[in-house]
Amino acid sequence: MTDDVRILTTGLDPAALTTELVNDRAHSQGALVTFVGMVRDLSANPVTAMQLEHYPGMTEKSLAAIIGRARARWPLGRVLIAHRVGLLHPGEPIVFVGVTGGHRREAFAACEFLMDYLKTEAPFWKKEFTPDGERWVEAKPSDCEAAQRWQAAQQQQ
Amino acid sequence: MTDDVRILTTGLDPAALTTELVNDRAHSQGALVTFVGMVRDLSANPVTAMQLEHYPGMTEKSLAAIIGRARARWPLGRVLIAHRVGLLHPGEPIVFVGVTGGHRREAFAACEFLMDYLKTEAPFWKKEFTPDGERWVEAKPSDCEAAQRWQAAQQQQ
Amino acid sequence: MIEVLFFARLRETLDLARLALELSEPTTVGALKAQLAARGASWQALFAGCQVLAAVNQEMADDATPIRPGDEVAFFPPATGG
Amino acid sequence: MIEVLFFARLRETLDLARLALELSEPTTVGALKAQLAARGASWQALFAGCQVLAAVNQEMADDATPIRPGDEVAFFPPATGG
Repeated sequence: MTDDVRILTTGLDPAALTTELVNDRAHSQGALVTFVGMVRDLSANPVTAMQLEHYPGMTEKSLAAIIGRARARWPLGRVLIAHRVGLLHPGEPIVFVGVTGGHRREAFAACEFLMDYLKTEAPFWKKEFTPDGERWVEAKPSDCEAAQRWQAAQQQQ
Repeated sequence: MTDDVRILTTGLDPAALTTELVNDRAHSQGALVTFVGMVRDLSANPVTAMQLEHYPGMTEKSLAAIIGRARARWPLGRVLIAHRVGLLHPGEPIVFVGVTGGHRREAFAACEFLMDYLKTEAPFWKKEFTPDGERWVEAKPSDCEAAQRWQAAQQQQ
Repeated sequence: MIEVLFFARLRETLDLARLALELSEPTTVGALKAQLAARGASWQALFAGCQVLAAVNQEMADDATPIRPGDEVAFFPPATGG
Repeated sequence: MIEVLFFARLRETLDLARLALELSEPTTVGALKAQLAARGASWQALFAGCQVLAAVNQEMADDATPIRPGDEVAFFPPATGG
């Protein structure tokens, strides 16, 4: 099966990636689950722009390792992860994760698993620009807890 | 919030629906989860075509009721369900469910919930055409169990 | 009068998509199923099984659900969409 | 020689993206952190906290992870991508 990890400095197009997975005749599957994370556009907390920094080289390795762990847990068809780096604006897509599978249950589980681990283990860092200045986004404990949830589920198996 | 239920006799385009949800400025949200169900293309079990029958009127009502139940459980942005009826061929999309939310956890849960209930409660029926003849697809017990899983979770709350 | 609709495998087996029935007084889904089962062998086979679901006025119904004149009743197999 | 990389808030606070260090014999991530913390006040503040993660040759590391000549070591805050 083909795994795709794409780090993009511009033009993350969820529609085009969805079409690529839907039309993939080589790995024809019945179910596709996608996740798109976007820069939030909250009037109460205006973020005018966001800078995405990453660790080139380690980013690709860590995402490939996360995909490997998902494949070890569930039978999957295609897995495609695309992540923006550089300057982003409110409403723009930051990340796309798409998973195809024979059944929806594993496609949903794998897509959520990939997002949980991507958020905690892949070396990306967000800086927000606001009218009051710029600030590095702090990691949320809930993201760490989300990744730990899967480890607990694994130990129970 | 806008709910969309679309029963289509042709042209279910997951990419266009994804774009519609990503670009929805009125309900700007940080997370989008989509599910696409497609006609499987298995060489071991060749299905040359599929006929989707439904119960016009009840279909729309039951999908609106399912969306109402999802909204009662999770805070959601947009919910969009599109379902094909009529003649389909292998690889073609049958159903699209898209959910936006402020956080990925509820968007994933709601999207899976909607699919579980759609499969058991919305009045659609599939007939498969194969080289050996035609056959109505039988409901799987696992689809019923999947819907019951959410009821058990609700009772535990 | 009530209108009775059949879908999918039921429609094909009975070769019938809809049926208008006289209804002089309120009945129930269960009573209507018994009445339909008495129409012949293919009806009997369909309505004796537990694989026939019913809706009254486009809401899921069970055997105890009342049917009143003017109602739309539908019979169909378990859903297989999605 | 080893190459030490800094990312995000660390890179900005130290105003330094990379640093080449002499390494005559193998060390560990923990020992390197102690050595860097001794370079000044801003280094001390960063490396004394528990919010600095480390990678050696682009794999996540902890204080016990060995560092050998030629390795690429990186320090950065917890990830906030996705």
